[in-house]
Amino acid sequence: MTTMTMIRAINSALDVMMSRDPDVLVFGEDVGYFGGVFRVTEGLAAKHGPTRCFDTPISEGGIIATAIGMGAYGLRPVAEIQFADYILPAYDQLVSEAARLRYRSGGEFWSPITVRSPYGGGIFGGQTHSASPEALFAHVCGLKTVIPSNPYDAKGLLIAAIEDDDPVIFMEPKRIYNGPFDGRFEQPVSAWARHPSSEVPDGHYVVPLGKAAIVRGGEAITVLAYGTMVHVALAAAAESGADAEIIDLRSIVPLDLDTIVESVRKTRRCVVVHEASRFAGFGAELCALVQERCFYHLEAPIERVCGWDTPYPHAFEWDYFPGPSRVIAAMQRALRGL
Amino acid sequence: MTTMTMIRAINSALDVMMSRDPDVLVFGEDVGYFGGVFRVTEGLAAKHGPTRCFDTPISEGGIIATAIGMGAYGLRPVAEIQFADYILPAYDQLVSEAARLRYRSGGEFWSPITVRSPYGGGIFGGQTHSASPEALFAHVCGLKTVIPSNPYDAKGLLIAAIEDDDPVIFMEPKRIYNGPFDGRFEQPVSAWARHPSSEVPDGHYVVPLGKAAIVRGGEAITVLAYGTMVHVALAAAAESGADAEIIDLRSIVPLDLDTIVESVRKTRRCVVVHEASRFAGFGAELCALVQERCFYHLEAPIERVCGWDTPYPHAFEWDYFPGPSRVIAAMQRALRGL
Amino acid sequence: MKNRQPLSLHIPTPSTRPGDRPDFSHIAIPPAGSTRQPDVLTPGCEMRDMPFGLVRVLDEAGDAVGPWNPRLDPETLQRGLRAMMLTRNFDSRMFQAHRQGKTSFYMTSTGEEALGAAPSMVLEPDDMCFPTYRIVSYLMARDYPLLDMVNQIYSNADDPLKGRQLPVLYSARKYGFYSLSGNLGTRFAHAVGWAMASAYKNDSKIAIAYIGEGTTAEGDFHEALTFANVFRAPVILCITNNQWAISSFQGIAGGEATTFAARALGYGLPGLRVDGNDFLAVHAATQWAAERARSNGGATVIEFVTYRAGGHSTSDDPTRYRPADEAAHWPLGDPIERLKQHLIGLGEWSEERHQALDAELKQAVRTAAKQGEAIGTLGQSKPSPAEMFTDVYKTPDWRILEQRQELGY
Amino acid sequence: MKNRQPLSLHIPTPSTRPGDRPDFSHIAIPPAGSTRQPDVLTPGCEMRDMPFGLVRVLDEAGDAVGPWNPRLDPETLQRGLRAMMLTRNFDSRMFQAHRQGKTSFYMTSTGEEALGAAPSMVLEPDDMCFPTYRIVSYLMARDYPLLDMVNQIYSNADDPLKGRQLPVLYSARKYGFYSLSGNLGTRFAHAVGWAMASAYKNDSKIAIAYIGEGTTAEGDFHEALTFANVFRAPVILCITNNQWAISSFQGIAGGEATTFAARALGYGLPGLRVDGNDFLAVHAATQWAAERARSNGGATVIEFVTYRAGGHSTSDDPTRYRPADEAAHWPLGDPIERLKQHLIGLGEWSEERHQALDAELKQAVRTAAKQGEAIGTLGQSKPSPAEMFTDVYKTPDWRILEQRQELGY
Ligand SMILES: Cc1ncc(C[n+]2csc(CCOP(=O)(O)OP(=O)(O)O)c2C)c(N)n1
Ligand SMILES: Cc1ncc(C[n+]2csc(CCOP(=O)(O)OP(=O)(O)O)c2C)c(N)n1
Ligand SMILES: [Mg+2]
Ligand SMILES: [Mg+2]
Repeated sequence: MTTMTMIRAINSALDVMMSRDPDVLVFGEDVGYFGGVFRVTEGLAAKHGPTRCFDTPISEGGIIATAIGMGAYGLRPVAEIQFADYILPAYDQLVSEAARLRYRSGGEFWSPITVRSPYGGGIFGGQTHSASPEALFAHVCGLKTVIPSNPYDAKGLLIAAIEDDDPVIFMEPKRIYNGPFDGRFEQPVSAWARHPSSEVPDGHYVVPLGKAAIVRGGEAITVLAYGTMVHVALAAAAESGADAEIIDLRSIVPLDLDTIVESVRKTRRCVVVHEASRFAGFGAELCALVQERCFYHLEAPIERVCGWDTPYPHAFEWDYFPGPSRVIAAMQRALRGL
Repeated sequence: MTTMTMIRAINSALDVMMSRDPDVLVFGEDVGYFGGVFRVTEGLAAKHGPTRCFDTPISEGGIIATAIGMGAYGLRPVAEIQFADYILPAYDQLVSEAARLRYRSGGEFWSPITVRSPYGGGIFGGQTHSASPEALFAHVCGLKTVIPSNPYDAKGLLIAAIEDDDPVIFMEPKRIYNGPFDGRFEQPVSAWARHPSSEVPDGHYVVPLGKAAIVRGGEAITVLAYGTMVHVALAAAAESGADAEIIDLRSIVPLDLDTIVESVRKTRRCVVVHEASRFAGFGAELCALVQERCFYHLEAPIERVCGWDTPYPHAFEWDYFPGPSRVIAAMQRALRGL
Repeated sequence: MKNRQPLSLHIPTPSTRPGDRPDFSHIAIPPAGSTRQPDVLTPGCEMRDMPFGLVRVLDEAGDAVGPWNPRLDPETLQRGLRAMMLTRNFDSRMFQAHRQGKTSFYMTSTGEEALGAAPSMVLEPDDMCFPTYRIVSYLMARDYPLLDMVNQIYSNADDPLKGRQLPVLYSARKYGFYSLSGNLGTRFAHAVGWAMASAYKNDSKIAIAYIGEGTTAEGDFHEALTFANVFRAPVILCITNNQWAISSFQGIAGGEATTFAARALGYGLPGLRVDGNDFLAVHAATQWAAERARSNGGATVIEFVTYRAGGHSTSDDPTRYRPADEAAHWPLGDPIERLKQHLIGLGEWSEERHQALDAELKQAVRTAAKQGEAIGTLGQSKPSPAEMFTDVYKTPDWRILEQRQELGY
Repeated sequence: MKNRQPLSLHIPTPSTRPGDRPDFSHIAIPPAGSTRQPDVLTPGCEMRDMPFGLVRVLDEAGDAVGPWNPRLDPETLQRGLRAMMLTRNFDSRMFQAHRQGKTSFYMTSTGEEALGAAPSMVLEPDDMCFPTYRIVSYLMARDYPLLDMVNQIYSNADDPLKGRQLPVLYSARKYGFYSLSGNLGTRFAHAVGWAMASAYKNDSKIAIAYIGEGTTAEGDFHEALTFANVFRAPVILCITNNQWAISSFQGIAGGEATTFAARALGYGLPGLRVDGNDFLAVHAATQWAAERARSNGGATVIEFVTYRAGGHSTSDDPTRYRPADEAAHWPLGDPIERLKQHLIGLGEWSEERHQALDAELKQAVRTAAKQGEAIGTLGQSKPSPAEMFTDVYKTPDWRILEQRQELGY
């Protein structure tokens, strides 16, 4: 066990997998000698050699396309896209190729690739360094989408993703790379070291894809969250004193529907939280499923707390970011009903 | 007034706008001399000249990027993407550029472009000629998405789209280009000529974006649909005898929420229908909104009838396509409740 | 600025349209044997002339001449001829089958049969081909079972792709043939990644990829060449310039200003321009590029100059946009006819043997077609709809299980 | 296949790393004046040598020599010098402001000031520049108000972009400067579309676009060149090869095998390779390309060979990946220093005038910065959050109105 930040934990997952499996290789913009703009791949090129962790041209489409080709050959490539905002030039490759290769070839070829990318806001990155595009992946059958909220999960989920034989989008909430952040931006930054899930095994372990975690038990209301918003939801519950059950989805595809349904049937109220803009966001699917499966248990409309339906604007970081006060307000509406 | 198919009506909209406004031009793969693989642009190059309707390289990204540049210059380009499946190479241009240009430039530049594209299944096009990607556009603030279901609307909505100063994705349900199709594939194909909305004015008129149409009044249940599925929903209502109110959304962004809410508050039951695969599809947003705004009126869970969460497979056209029997089953579930 | 002259927008236009006399005078065709053959490990910067030549081996008399003559033995030539003739016979039968309503769609490769056949014979079984839909001759040269193809085209119960794909979008891993898709261009850089993987593993396998001249305009093309250059991937990147992309001529793809082989120059890669209707030239160029790749010399771009003699697909009617008799005027002739004449000239073939082989192949195709029809044509037979739900993921999640159940399978 | 040798994967590596002695011997630098100047309407196929030359005007002694000498009058040269010096002063002040916590981010263009300044003086007010984030000197040469820039960088209440953009991602339509974005490469083909629109309207306006050498690997680059070629768009497509893309050297973008100017060859376009630290060469090359475009000759690709003397951005520490003193060894020198020496050599400038101008500019920047700070730095002042909801659409729909209300504005 070592105390790790998210960055260390993700680095450790890559290191463990590169050590265990010669078919695992890591590439992307600035990930080689330099170790990545967020230092996630630091030391990997030096340790494992320049052909196992290297820089690529600035061409997200080319990165994913070559990764798919490598996957078809039999490797397990782990590609980094420097910011989730820049996945879109590769979106066609992900949707039309990675997601469908197994299906359309009748199982002859498949795409065991992992695409890591820092996502989300909270760092004054403006509209091109704050994107949360998870809904765009969730709608695409054939892709899996994983979003950890702490170092322990990050490492275990990333190992599971790399070992998975389907294409996995691994979204890293960059705002919590170096410490948990609960949306209370006026408060001093806290460190992972003080968080229990920063205790991370040094070796190989797996957190399975498709299993949510109940990070706080409660009876009065269910809050569904992932990534940074797990911490925001926890802060909102603590601050408001609401008896909230908070579920960290961990992967949105596959989705742990059982855990969600069980909780909402118990609490009868539900709030869905994400950073991405609201309209047709992943929260909509959660609402649709919850009302479908828990209709007769629900006592109030399911509330959504999300980014606004605008781009993410630089000066308005904290007006845009769905912080604890907006979650509290939503919980209160849901608890009140009507 | 002339009796027109969808194709004729769309062609007429382009012709009318090219005649009225020298800044309107039309381009895309095979749209020039040849008139488009679905013949939608037939005759336009001959009538308006080769620089006003022309073929482009096979490069959807380049088509949309140059359209954005032309829009910034002051033109009103209408770009065709040959199949909606092939919009994805241009997705980054639509999301990162067209949708945000006005916002990020503080209103200095904007993108008055229209992107036309045939979409949807029902033609044995297999997984790469049947896509319904509307959810991918709906989630992107800054884009508008329009989907007509008949010749009259198609022409009026397309004229509205071209005159609109924001980027509009204009999705054309190709299965009903030449005649309404209600999903009963065993029955003889019917012609637009027998459908009232094939009576189309020859000149300029507008169907405003953001106004849904109640295509069938009813008291017992509300069905939300667009494109081809409007006809499927009508067939399902007729066949089952259900007293269904069927709403043709016509544009999903902007969405006519008032009409939806008013109807569901009246009928207290709701079925959402689309061809796109279900998970995180646009139907999820409709469910989320309806439960949010009509929670205390609803008597049963909102049902979704959608494409399966698989690619669209060639041999299984009619197993995949959400036809009337699946809509009927969903209506019955919703009418029954529990 | 004073007195600026008005600009005008250039729209490329083909030299002829329906009703006009076909004209191919814009295509530069140097005589067979006139284009030099550099050593396979020549640096890219010393081969900048190659994209403007034309690698040709068969001269007007049908003799093999010049430095690119691959000196193939008659048996190899006969195998190549057979693969091309089989392709043409199969195409014509399946085109008919579509017209008879037996399937939804078909695409022929008439006139382009050399482009898959020769490389298929150059590459090894464990190399990988990343084809376009017009490279079926690659499979034909490897004796892929015709019945499997027919079943795929009919999407019937025995379709190896389980009813999921449009006709002709084959996948045949065991034959070194990567999964096709309807999206143009998206697999071109897969080949580069696959080749990089071979190099990464210190294996010796190489890849070959194809793209239509029209599709070179996609960003995917550039990404593939960029990665191929930067990482010196052992891959052969082929542009099949058949003059047309559905209804748009090669000028719309950028062919007015330079050759497609010249695209290689921007990446420091060798760019060969090759007579695509000359089986020997196609073979020799592929062999050269394969040797370069296998010697760690990296990628080669090849433009095959050819002509799409048929319509784009069964959905197309080319007489709407080009002279009906254009194919007959194509200056590089027919690849089957040219190889046949060459073999006859060598004394290794005859009209009689040709006709006998043609009849044999027609019969083989007929048999396969009939067998496929016995299993069923589109709509008459299909795999179980349960197959709609498998292979989306390796292991289905609850969504897929529920939906499958809802459909009743 | 028997005895196939194992392949290996090539990973490009820069010649030097931190601790090593800087080495630029891989960069071919012919003497000033040695590269020919073709007539502006020369067909692309007759200029295939140009990407391998280097357009240089200022020789080692600071004299203007050779066919590309634009023979500018001293006043023009002084204006250019001023724009470059203003840029450098502004950069250094704003870099400091970031270090003092006044904003979230900043990017300098130190060493690359000629690339915007000279073209800005060549192009007309109604032409349009599609810049990268390192082309601020284009605005500086047009006297864009410094205070507006400072306000944008601080995202304060007077920010012309209403608090929406990262620092330096300006938009300045009235100055012929298109809206920037953080997404690399996506505007390159907008310039082509804009230029096509001008040609379509039979106007006479042209466009200039910039892209980093690293970003040429994006598909957008290829799409832009393809459309520019096919439709002969009146546009100048500039590649700023400053040797680095964050931490990756130009070899990772494809610069090992050939020049970036050579990319033009694949499209039949002229490709000029130009000394980017030579104001006169940059001016002359831009002038040549502008004349070609205005004469309906279509697009030109220009590679400006330069060096990113500073870090990539305020988030970067270049000593982690390149020798700390690499900038000092850059063989093409400093553009400000070189133009200054040239002017002094002409007798039109002096150390004293230089220092006086520098002091004046420093003061102007200081004044603007202070004024901006008085309005407020990031977080201390901002536009009304209501601005978050405007301009998403021309007219907001109910979602935006409701959300704005929910936030209380
Ligand atoms: C991404 C994408 N865009 C458009 C199409 C529609 N389309 C199918 S084939 C074709 C023409 C391709 O021409 P070319 O690349 O020259 O290949 P050829 O058919 O001549 O072999 C087009 C435009 C497609 N399938 N995929
Ligand atoms: C599409 C996209 N991918 C990646 C990035 C991250 N990024 C920002 S700048 C940069 C390097 C750009 O290098 P180059 O094009 O050479 O321009 P330079 O900074 O040297 O002027 C990268 C990778 C981005 N902003 N956009
Ligand atoms: Mg072609
Ligand atoms: Mg650079």
